[in-house]
Amino acid sequence: MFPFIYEFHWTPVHVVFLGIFFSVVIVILSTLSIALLRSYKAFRKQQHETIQWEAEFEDLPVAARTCRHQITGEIAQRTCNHEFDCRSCAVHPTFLAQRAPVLAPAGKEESVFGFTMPLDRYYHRGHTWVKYEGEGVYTVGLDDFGKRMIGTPDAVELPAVGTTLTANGTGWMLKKERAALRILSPIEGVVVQTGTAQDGWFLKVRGREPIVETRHLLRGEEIKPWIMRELERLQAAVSPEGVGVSLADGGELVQDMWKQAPQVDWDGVWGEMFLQA
Amino acid sequence: MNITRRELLTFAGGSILGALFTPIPWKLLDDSAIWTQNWSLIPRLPRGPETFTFTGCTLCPGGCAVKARRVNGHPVSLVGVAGHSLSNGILCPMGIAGHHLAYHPLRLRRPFAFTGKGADSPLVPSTLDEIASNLAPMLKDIRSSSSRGTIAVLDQRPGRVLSDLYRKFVSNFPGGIYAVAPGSEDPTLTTLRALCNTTEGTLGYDLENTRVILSFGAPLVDGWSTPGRTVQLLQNRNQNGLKLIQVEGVQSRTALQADTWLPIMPGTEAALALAIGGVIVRQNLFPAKIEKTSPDFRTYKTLVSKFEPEDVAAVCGIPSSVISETAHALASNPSVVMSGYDPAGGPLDNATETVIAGLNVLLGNIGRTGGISLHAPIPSPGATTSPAVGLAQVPDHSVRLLLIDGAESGHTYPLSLLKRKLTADGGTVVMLSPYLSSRSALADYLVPSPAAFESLEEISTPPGARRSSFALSLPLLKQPDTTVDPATLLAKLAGASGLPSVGAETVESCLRQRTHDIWLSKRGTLATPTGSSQTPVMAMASEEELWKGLSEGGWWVDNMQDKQVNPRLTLLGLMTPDRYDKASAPALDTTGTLKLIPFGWRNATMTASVAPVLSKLFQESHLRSLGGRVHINPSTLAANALSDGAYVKISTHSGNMTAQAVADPSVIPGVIHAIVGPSPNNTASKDRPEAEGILGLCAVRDDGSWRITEATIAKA
Amino acid sequence: MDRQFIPRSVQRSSFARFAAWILPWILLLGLGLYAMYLCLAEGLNQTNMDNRFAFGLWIYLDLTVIALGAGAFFTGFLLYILRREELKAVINSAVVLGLICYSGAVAVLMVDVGQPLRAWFTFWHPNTHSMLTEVTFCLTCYLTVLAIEYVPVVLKNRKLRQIPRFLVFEFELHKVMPVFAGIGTFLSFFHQGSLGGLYGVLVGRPFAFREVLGIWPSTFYLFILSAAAVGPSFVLLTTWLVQKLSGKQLVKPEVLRFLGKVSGWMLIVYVLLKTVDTLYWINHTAPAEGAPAYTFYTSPGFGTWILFAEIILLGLLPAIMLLSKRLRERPAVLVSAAFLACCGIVMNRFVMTIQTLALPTLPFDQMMSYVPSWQEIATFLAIVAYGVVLYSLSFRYMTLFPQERDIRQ
Amino acid sequence: MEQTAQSKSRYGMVIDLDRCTGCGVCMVACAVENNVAPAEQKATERTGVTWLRVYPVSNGEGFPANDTVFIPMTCQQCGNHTPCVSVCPQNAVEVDPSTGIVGQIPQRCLGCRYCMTACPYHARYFDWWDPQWPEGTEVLLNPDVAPRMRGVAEKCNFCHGRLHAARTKAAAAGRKEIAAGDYVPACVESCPSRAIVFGDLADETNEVSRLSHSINTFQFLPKLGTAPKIFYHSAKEWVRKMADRAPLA
Repeated sequence: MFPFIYEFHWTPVHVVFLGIFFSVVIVILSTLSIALLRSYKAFRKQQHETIQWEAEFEDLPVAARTCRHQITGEIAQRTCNHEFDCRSCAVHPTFLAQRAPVLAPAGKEESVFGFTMPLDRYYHRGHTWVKYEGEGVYTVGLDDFGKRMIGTPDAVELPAVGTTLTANGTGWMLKKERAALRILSPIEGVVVQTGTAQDGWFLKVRGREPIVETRHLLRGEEIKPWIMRELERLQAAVSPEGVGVSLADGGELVQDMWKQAPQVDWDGVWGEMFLQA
Repeated sequence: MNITRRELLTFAGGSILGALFTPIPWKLLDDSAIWTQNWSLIPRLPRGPETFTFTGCTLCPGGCAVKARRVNGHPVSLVGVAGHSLSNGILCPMGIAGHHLAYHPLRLRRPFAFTGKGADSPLVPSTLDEIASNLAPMLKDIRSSSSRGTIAVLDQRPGRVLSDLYRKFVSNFPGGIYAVAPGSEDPTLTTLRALCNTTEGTLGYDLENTRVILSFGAPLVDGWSTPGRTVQLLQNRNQNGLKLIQVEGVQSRTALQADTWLPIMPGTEAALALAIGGVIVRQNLFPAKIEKTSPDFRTYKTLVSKFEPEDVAAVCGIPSSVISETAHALASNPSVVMSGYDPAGGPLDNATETVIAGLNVLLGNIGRTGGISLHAPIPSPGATTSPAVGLAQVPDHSVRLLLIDGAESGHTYPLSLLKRKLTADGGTVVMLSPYLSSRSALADYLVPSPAAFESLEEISTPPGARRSSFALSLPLLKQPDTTVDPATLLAKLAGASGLPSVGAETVESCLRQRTHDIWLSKRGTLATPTGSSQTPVMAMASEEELWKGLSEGGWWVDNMQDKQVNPRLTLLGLMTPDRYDKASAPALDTTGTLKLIPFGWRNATMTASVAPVLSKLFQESHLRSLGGRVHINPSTLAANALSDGAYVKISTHSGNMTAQAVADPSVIPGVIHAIVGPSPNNTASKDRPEAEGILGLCAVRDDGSWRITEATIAKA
Repeated sequence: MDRQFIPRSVQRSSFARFAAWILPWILLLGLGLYAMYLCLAEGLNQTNMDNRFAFGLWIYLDLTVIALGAGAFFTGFLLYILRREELKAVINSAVVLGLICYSGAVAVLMVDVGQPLRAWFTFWHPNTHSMLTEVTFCLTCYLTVLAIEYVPVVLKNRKLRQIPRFLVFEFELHKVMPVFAGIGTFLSFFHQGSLGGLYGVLVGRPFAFREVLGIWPSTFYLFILSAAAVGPSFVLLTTWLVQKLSGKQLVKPEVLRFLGKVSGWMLIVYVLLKTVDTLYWINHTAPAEGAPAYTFYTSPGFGTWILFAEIILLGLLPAIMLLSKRLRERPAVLVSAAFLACCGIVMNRFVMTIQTLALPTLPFDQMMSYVPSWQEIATFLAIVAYGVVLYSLSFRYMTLFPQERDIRQ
Repeated sequence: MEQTAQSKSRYGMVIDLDRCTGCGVCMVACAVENNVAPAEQKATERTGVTWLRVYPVSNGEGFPANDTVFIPMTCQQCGNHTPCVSVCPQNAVEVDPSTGIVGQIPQRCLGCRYCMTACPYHARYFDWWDPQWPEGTEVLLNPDVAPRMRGVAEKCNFCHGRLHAARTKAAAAGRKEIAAGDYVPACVESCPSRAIVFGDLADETNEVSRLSHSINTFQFLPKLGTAPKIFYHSAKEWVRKMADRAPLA
């Protein structure tokens, strides 16, 4: 190709042809470089938590991505396209304007289809709850639905004190059997204290601002239809094996579904219920 | 000046960047990619000074002149010598690759003995002295009495000084035989010599002045005598007016080039010749003197009267009008009638050869311009005590010790022809040869003789030549130390048997002797290789001048006047008319028996006889058929429920073998045209050479011919 | 034992069963690799190709496989450029198929050439007039593109995605995927065309030679069309096959129907143009080169039925089957039509490569025949085995059909 | 597409098929001159390397009406749209603009064999095997022609080594043009029946140029428009008809 080597002759055709060829090569290489550069930057900026959620959300089954307003029946059908982050959703405020669900006073417990779901706190779609403890500190824990699905975890890996959490990012890890479950953090903030399963909570988090944005979390009257929906999803996820953990018919809810039906592909069920691909 | 690390790095980086804009790294890359493919399998080319040597080809008796291009002393290519008076600058395909033959994979590189006669007996390395001492008791025994068989030398190329040496050697033994191999002489001329009752001089064809050649299968354009002679004559037909009538049962290359092709049913050639003779006799087309000078003219006339063209036409498939036309063409022009000696099919039978040769007598061709001349042989010390006999004439079971010369006539013959000459115990066979060939299957001792262009040899008069000639074949290749000069072998054997010296101990000294004889005779002229100048021997100051001229590739040609031919020429010689009774009977057999006719191409009839590069013709194209294939007319194939390319089993009284059939419309129906040799690339067996093949199936008749054998074919 | 790597919520057979399935293919792959080694070490004398049949089984299969692999570019084109989001359901599978087809073809090409170490000379001394140069350039580029497209599929593996760097890279790569899809489409157009041009330019082979339109022979355009027509059919067919083999529904029936419809439209256009081209060739191009078209169909085995089979039976018929909404709704018809369309391209490529070479050119030539050697067949089977192994691994450990989780089995 | 119409010289041949006896010496001379290795044991007429190949062609009649003509077929040195040149992906085939000779650069050849499928004359050959000469024959190779390695295509180049030698000779003598007699390919030189006439077709005074225009002279596949520079001559009508016929017609 280089002139003078073994009498290679350049013609206009060469210029056109090689021009096109090298343009293609350059486009491929530069696009690849851009992707590499951007991922490097994102990684440097600690955006991988957000990105991971975005990526996982993309891969969730459609049934797991239903908009909260469809769950409550406010809208016929809507699939969330904001990774469950209603803070950036343009549609969410319009619904809020019509009817905003509110928290119940502290200590108010409610049994929803047999699950203990206190209505004094916010719930994340990944089955965690958030409760404001005052002075900018929030307690974060696994909700009753989540607890009963897993039973007693084999191991819990909590983030160290001082770790910054991202909303929808990794909250903590649960290990059960061979499954490693990522429990999504419902809010953003810095971990100030860690708890245990016995404490009933796992993390105490201090937000950057005294009041952390919680618009994306479920609350109040949204809980019941949501749990209803989750039971349906659970039923669907479990049913291929035909195991009756279905409890919406008024039966007694088991405390440890895993123990009850070990033959179920719990790994898949948990993944689906805890919103990870 | 301080150079910082940074500056150094900048400099290095800049250099690399700069170098990328020069062709150097790219060319290096290119070259190294090419280099990766130039592994040791690709030979290094020879380098060195380029020289040219004039020499002569000794692969067959044709003796074409060769100009060799040599690099660093090694010959890299051979071409004919343009302007050469005898070979006209033409080489045949074998000759053009002749310099490769010395490196043939089947080349013998040292003397060997076989441990037994069996097909599985291995080759055991031996030495010349060992062989001589092993043979000594037998040689002494033969010298004292020939009752238990005698010694014979089979010469494949008679007429050389070495031939004289062989004759001298065997004459020391009672009953010692000097035999010439089939194909080493022209069959028509040999027969004619018998009809002429002459032993003086050599017969030759005056083709240059002939107008009509009637050839009974002689391969005139494809390996007959010196190719340059006939090919050029035929190519210049529009100037010299020559007509070629080819009588052959296959449309050979010669038949394709002939003016007239007479597609004859093989085996009926005698009938055709007699019918032509009959037309000539009946219509008085012969010279009047023949009637008086030929003692058997009456007998001949009676004989040919039985061969009316109409009857013969039915037998041989040639229309009577054509027979008549041919007779007229022969009689009204200077003409020559010759027979074909196929390199593998051998001569026609004795009776047929006789009537073919006899046509020349009848036409008065002997001793006439454009006919057949008698000329003086190359000057020779004479005193040759043993007469030459054809191999067929050697009494059966008479040879106890056979010595086969290493030179090749380019022709082959069935081993059974040779085998039956040996004593009942199989005799002892010493074979001089550059290669392991199918013939070495008979040998007890193999003595490696020099390959082509490895030693000083001679080019003596080619068969059928008009004049005697002589030249030297100068070596182009270094002769391996282990090869044995034939003269040295003779000296060793003579020494071992207590004989006095038989003469020169090397071929070179023999050739010096012959040069000396020529110089003494003062005959002929020496031409430079390209014919640019000619010097009469008479004008030469010394013998050394002649030798020097010959050593530079010069060519000696005799200038003696033709000899007088014995006027009392017979037409049938010793052949009795009743031998032709069968010839008039219809030859077409419809019982399903086919005629197996072996066919060969001169010099290409044996495994080792062609250079590996000849694979281009035999293996890598359809130009020449590989040995072992049989060409059969499609109609005959179909009649036997066979198809083109099928493997067929050929059966004769001698056995059977499997061959691949080739549907070939150029072969007459009813004939199996069997190709003998070569398989240029067959190096599979280096011990006992491969089986004889087709020739092993051939029936050898009492007269030594094996041209036609009855055979049947079936799907293999 | 390999559950950790299998995507969540999908059912895959036990590892033992998977191993039992994959092992014979790996053995076949091993045999093929040995055959390839023989060809590379001993030379191409290991094949039954010869000077007259200089291209054999391999080139034929390369052309076929690349045509079938066109599903990757065409699906990508429809999804990323024309925004047919329903094709998301098969894009990963299509990419894997494309990668298998192209990498397999390139691997065989490397064995097929006499001096593979010099393959890069094409970039160094390019002859811009040669269709093969275009093919080489486009193929290398497109293979790179396919590899890049395959990276996200791999990185999304459940275990690999736990590594944040991979995850982030995958995410970013996914964002620029339309660029690659565009480049891939561009390249595919050229090399599919150039592969057609490969034979169309052979002025010395009147059977293959076609008139030049623009700067390329008509086969250039026909190959693009036929590849684009059959690519979706092949994706359809493989998806159906995987569904049958795995016993699961992997995509919604509408997706397959859509693929069939696309294939049908492309096919009908192709068949029409191919007919026009054939008629022009019969009446003008071939006779002008001194070879009346009928002479190509006089040999036994190569009669005019080939034309009928190629254009009507394996072209028009499947096109009609795919275009009729009523017929398309029936899965058996849909799959049969896709199968026929794929057979059509297999046949077309056979005619273009093998028949072209089998036909004589010199007046005294005969029809040639050629039977591939075991080394050639084994090399080809190795590519099939490689495809099955790679696809099986991808299917087991990666998410080839995102809809699989949505569809309740 | 490379055009050679404008080239200074256009070397070509006229082969008289009536003179050709099919002896095969040209094939052997060509192999010796150009260092073409003997056939590998398993090589056949379809895998062998014969830059020049003589085909026996029959008129298709039965015995004895059968007639055979021998057709020496070599690279036809196409002068127009040279099929092999345009297809080679890496310029390993080039037409020398000064001679019109189509040359092959084996060192650059990738061995894709595309040129072989492109050539309608089957004049290109592939090295299916490593070239192997019998032991010792290496010293007999022509030093002017580089042997080819396995895996590349090769073909007749009108004895390039001889052209080079003729040019060297002319240069040594201070001439710009080579003398006609100095440049004769091996097949032409060795032909016993002098059936091949070689020379510059562009030179109107040349015998080859005259013969190429003479009656009964024809080319193979002229309708392809490749303008081969090898011409054939035969007075036999069936031969000319055969050459004009489409295969299988």
